[in-house]
Amino acid sequence: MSRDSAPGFHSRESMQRLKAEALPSRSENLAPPDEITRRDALRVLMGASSALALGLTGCERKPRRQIISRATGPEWQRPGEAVYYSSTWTDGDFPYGLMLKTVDGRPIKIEGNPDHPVNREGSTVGMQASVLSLYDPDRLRAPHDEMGAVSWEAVDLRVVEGLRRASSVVLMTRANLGPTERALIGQFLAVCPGARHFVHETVHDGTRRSAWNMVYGVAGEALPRFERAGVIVSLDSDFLGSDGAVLENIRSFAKGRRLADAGHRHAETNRLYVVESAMTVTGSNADHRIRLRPSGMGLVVRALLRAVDGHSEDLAALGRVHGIDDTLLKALVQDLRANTGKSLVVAGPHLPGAVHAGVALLNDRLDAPGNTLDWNPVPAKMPVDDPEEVETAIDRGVDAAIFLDVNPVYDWPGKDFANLLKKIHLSVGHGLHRDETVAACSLALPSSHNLESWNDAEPRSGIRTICQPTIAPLFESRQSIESLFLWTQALTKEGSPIRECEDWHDYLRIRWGGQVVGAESYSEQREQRQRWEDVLRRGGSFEEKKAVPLPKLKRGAAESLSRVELSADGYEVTIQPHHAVYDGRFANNGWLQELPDPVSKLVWDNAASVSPQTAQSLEVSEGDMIAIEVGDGSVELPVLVQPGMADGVIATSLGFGRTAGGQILQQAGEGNAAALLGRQDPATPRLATDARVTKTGRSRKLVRTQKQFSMQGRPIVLTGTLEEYRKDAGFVSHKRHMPELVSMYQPYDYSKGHKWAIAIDLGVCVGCSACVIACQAENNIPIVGREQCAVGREMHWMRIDRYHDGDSENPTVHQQPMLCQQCDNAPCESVCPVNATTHSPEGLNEMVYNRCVGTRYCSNNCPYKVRRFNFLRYQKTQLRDPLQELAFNPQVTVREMGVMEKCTFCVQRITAGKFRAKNEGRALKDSEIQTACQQACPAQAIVFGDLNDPQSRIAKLYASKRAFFVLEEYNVRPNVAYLARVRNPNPSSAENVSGGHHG
Amino acid sequence: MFSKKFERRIYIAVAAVMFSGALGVSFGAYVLWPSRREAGYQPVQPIPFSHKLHAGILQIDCLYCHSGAEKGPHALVPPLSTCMNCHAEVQPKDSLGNLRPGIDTLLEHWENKEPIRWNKVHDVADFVYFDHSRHIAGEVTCQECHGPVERMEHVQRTYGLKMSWCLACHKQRLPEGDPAFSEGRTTRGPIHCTACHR
Amino acid sequence: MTANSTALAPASLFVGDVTLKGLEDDIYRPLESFPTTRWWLAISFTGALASIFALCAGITVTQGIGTWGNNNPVGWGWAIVNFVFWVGIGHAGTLISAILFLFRQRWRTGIARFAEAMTVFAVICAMQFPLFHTGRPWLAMFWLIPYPNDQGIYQNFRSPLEWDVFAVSTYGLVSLMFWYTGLIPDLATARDRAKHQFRKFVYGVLSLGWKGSNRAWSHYEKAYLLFAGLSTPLVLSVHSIVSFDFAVSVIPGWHTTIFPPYFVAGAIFSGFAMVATLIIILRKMFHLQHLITDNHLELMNKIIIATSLMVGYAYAMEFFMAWYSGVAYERYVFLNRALGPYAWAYWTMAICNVLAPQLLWFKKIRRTALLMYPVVLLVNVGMWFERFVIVVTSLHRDFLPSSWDYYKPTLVDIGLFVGSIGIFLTLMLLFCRFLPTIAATELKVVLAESRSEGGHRE
Amino acid sequence: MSRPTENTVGMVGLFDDPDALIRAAERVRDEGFTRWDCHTPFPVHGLDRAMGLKSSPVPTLALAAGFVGLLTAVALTGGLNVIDYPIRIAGKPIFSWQAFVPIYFELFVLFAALTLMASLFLFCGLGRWHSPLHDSDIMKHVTGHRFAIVLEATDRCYSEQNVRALLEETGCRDVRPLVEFEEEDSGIL
Repeated sequence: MSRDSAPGFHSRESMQRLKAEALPSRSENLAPPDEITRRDALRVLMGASSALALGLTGCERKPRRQIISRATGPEWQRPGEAVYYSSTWTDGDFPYGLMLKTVDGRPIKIEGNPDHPVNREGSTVGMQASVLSLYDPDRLRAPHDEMGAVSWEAVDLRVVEGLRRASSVVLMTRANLGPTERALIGQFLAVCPGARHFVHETVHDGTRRSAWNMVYGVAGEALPRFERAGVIVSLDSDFLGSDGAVLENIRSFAKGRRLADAGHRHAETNRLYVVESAMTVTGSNADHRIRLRPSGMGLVVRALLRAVDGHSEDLAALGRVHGIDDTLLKALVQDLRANTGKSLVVAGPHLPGAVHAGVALLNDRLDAPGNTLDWNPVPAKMPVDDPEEVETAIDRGVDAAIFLDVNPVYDWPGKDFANLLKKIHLSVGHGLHRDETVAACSLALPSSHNLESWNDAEPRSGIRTICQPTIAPLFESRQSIESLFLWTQALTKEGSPIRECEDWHDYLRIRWGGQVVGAESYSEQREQRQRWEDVLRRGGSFEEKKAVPLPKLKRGAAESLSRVELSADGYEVTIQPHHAVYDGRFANNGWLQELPDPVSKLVWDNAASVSPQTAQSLEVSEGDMIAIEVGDGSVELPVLVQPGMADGVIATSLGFGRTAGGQILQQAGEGNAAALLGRQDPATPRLATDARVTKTGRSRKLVRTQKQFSMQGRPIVLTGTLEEYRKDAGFVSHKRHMPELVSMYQPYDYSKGHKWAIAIDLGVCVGCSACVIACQAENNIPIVGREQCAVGREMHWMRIDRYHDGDSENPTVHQQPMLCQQCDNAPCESVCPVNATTHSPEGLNEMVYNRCVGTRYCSNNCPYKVRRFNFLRYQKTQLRDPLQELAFNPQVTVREMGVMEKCTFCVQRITAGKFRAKNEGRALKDSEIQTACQQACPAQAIVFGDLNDPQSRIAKLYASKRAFFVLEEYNVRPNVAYLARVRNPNPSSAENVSGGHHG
Repeated sequence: MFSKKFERRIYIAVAAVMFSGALGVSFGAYVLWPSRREAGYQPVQPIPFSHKLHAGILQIDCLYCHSGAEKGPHALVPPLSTCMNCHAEVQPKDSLGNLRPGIDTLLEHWENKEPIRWNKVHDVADFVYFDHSRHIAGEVTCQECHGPVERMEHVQRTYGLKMSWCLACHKQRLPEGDPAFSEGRTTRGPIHCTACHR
Repeated sequence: MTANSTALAPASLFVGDVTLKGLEDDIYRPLESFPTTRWWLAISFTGALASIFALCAGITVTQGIGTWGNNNPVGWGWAIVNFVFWVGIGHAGTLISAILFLFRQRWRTGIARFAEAMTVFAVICAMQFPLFHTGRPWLAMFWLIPYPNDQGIYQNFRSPLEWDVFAVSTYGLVSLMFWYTGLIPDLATARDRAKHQFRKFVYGVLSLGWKGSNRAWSHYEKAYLLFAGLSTPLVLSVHSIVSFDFAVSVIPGWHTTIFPPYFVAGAIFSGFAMVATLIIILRKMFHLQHLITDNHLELMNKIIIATSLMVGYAYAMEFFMAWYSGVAYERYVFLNRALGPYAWAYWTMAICNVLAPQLLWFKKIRRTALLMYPVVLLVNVGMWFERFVIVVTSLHRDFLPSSWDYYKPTLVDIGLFVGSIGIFLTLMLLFCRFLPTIAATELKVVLAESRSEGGHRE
Repeated sequence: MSRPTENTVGMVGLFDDPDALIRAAERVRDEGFTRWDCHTPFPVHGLDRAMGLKSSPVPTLALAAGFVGLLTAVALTGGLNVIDYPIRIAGKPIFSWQAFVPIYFELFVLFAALTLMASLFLFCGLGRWHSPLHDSDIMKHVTGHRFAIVLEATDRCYSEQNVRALLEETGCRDVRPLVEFEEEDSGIL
């Protein structure tokens, strides 16, 4: 039963046991939460709010409660105790592995599955926020037809009848489909002769995939191996933000950046050159960043290609045309040549095929294949179909159309899809919400959520994961693929194997070999069952396979493709998925809407990001609306002035301008960038190079959670270059003046017991913000809405501070996760009149919500401004439905109006970990307790631990010479150490900017 | 106008106000004092379960039924299946040969697989994160907080379970050389805030 | 003889021929006549203003501090500005009474009673704000006070807010007792002057049976002197402690050792300005120019100039210390005050508090009620802005630029401030109508002295 | 209503001039009267000595009360923050007396001031409304602008003729008997 485990996973033993007891079937043990759990969920400060003098509770005793004892309790589940399940995230752009924490039968927190080779424990913001969508009260709750609610039986009857009669059927799905789903669709197409399957997705790398297809001759995708690369060149590829398997990219990129003090004289890190049009997360982490319009990317590739071969004259031309400093380019070329076999070039999926062909040639020339580039023959996403094909099919006449969790009415990159829908006799919309498409269909069918569903995925060869439900459907919903399964079953002749399957779950299980029809001997059955349970426990099967080598490059095809020129005669527009709401599918998720954009810190809104110079030439300032026209599509968006943008480029996100599907999205910004998709060239749908831009005269106030991006010359984020680091690992001491720290008082002795601390390696933190949402999910942090954000009252306990430095047009970016520093001499503590914030003997700055009267003095006196105040009844406003209470972590008090709150280092996890170790009579192991932010961080930049354990990771990081504390000179003795970022600019480049300022 | 009588009236009035005020405050404080109010709570339960019989006379270990107490925060009221471990066999009848009322109800619930709704006797505010397992491990007897349950026919709350009451025990100083000293703790229980609140 | 000593001579504190009887009649006239229509109009107006306070406080308590403009870096806004403003005003009364009493400044008698009343009312207004500014006032009103409870947890006596609880409530109570002690003989006079039985009864009860017995006077005078002696350090301590709310913190612009004396000087400054603002109206309305003379005004104006210079010195010294400390955060805060987004508030403050009072160097202006009136009004405004500048500009841009933000008040904020002015003025109007606004008994002593002085001169 | 009875309980001499009062007081003091008093609209300088009054115990009481307040503050802060529930705050010592000084000071002042107020009740006859002075119009003169000396009939040296003569001797032109109207007592209320 025991198996290998990555070191340092939270409650390894108990989880193994719990995973082993994963749900045998959907019907058992998945009862909706009963009243015990409801009460447990509601750790609201009710008592305190009514407790007046003497702690009285008015005239009545406090409400009496009941204990409900079940007839038979499941032995493996004790009330209030967490049970973990492995699953897969099928909702997002990549099927990452999930580890779901459930309490009393309700999922409350999502982590990455540590066994999953792609994402490990890391998680994205979307994954973290998925649990909120599960309990979204705006979900479609029952099947509806044109007249109103109907039963599933009636729906099935009507659909099957419709499909039987139909001569032409359109089935539209997302691209991210598991192998079993694909198999079922195959069966459906087989039994429904007139049916065609279309894959619709606005965020896809179709352009790049077809280019690869042409130059490599095989379908599949190239897998960059950043951890093996010494020099990385990104051409408009936001591989740390939105391009590819981001969690894997961040982890492997961080691997190449991590430094240990031992041997600092010969320390090596990778070097990242980013040539990009918009300011992205990747660009924020660049060692050298070149601003360039997307239309220039082809030139750059070709120039680099020639320069690597020794013909550097094109570089100078590039400098002339695009104003790029060619000394930097020359240094880059030198770097690439010196690092042959250790360098890697990647290009963004929105760029035209010519760039990808050029990149393939360049990588080939740099000996990347096999070294820094592998091949994945089974991409997680199916290729997307040409929208025109769909339009033609519908124009020709379609009798029935089935839309499974897609929203073409909202984001169709072509004709008005609502009009197309009207031509279809029977349209079936299956979705989580009554979104634009579902609302326009004749049948509106509620989909089950990811966490209520059975599914599987195969994102890489050798990695097959399972998605299992952790709660019975909260509503009368059905998994969309299950609907398709039932309809396929009904259309299939008696006696075929699919008829034998009880349901979709059964179908899936059989395909996984968990149950062979017509079971054989008892031992065989047991073995099958064992195997299936093993899959459920682990979350899939992860075979160690040798990497698939890159197919041989067809040079001729690549060279001819790479020579295709891109015209550019206007503003250039790039359209990217939103960092949080993605393509709009998560638009009704408050956590995601309120998550500050990692680059602009914008919340609740979409914007047209432009460079300061472009803004000047357009005569607009932040918030002014501009109309962007590409071909026959146009959108109106507020301007956001973003330093680092290439001049003449407008960057915007998908996912806004949703009109139906919930109440949260009504607050969000308008302006649906999907209207611009593919308007110039359907081959590069997310790129336009001839956009027209006009000022409209209207304006909309953009809400940003950070307004100042200048560090004001203060020593807040300290950085150095690799050269400085090699000379002196303790270079931070030269970066600022540190007075001798004297105190009137004898400090407390923290040498006994535990002393908790966090270290954050700024060298590997990319600023993805997964920690922010993880913290929100773990600690019951409310959203406050757009209006409250606008007055500066966002509640995030953890934020990513961002500072710009150097060239104001192309700044160097410094990012710093900022959370409560748990100061030993905490200024907040001494000013609280009621002892609501105090210090624990383990070095934690404690905040007792039920004692807090809300003077806000602590927040004023906090030098880091990490305390958050409940100015209004945020929880109440957020809780439109008691259902949402189920998302609460019962281990954390829900704060009421008038109460201060802040990061506690996840004290509930600390307590739980300590108690577990004590109950088991052993010492606490290092890394046994992880904070939520640490667990979510794909770069493993955050380390929590006990400083009194000299062997712990945290103690070693604290001993690092790169460690510094923010505002250390104030002698508040923080317990969050930051490890200075070591940038690795090319020493031979002119633009050798070192960050960090003195005085 | 300001006669002696007037003066006397004022004195009496002032004295009366002060006296009744003092009386009111002290009486109010006495009556409303939370631990006093909370103590003695004894709700009627759906089954007249006798702890005196089970825990006292039959000497069934507390943890036999309240099995969660050792393992986690909640002590747990057992599921009916635990009752049925014995009561599948033990079904006392009265002189007329009818099942005793409590047993009757138990069997009825068991037949219908219907949960029983017990009235919670010992309850603390939601922002108190009490953990049974740590107290059991710390050799706090059940009776220290729950009173002599084994002598109670029907369970009632002996103590108010208010913070000052908790602290009274937590604050007890440990003798020098106690193992807890190596953890930096000098009192019987932790007295910092996040020990119970978070 | 210098002008000053002339001004301080008892005889100079009256205009014209004032007799004991006439003086008493003049002081008690408002109490003994039916309120004028003007008074009724005035009190209905201020009462309406006061009800705005109740409304806005109700909104705040039920809906939360979110109805105010406070946000994350700026945890304290108008409420604390108003608190410090009112406490500051509340200092003039006790100061005039106590300190001037100890220094045997005879001219205090003309304005002391009025100033003391102002103190009590201003402290009442001030006390509203710390309570309503808490997120959960229904708990704060209990949990800030140490009393036996069942929670086992008490107050943190290291917190300046807890010091405030003690300081402001002590100050309020002591000021009230001091004021009332002074009132007792005057209330007895009112009782004995009363024609109507009911009036006689009310004043009789309020004067607690005062009979002017010399055995009582003997203790009374000692007690009064001691009240003055206690109030003097108290008045200094209270505003020092209020300034500790800021000085004890770590926030640049707050963490300054100059704050206690600077706040005390500011409090005296604003207090005198407010006394002047109101007493000029009072003496006009109740025809008391011969008792509250231009001499009184001039002396107050001199104190206003003096304290204005002190405050101005503090402003300059803050800048100097910020520069001299070499701490970048400190330097930034002060540059930001003068040049940042709140520069308008800073310069309003500087002009009102430092420049405007310089006009009072001119004797003509000092002695002419109409000319000095705009100056003292501006000082009131300026001192409010001083607190605004201290509270808001320090908070809105502190250490980490990432958390910087801008603060704007809401209608509720404004309503609470306007409402508190309403409460203050309502109480003031009631006071003018029902209690002797000038310490008649003490003035009689001064009059007697001036007579004997005059007698000597003749 | 019961009929009031009229009793003469003393003799009052009214003066227009405080100096005359002082002279009269000196006489009365020297005559050995004990149950007598002067009533003035404002404190008259020199009258205390003229009446032979001892210096007031009020300052001593107030000082003592101030120290009680100080001790209370020490006990309050120390008892609650140090002994009862020592909580670590901001790295400051548990007994951070420096931070408690404002409380010490405030309670010192508060206790002293409350004692002052209480001593006014105790020593100045506050809260004793009833007086025969009210029954005639003597009090009206006294709180206005005249000065009175009152000799009580219960004094050992008192006899109506004696006293009247004595007062007139000191130059008092307005000597009146002090009359008390006594309503018949009927029960406590």
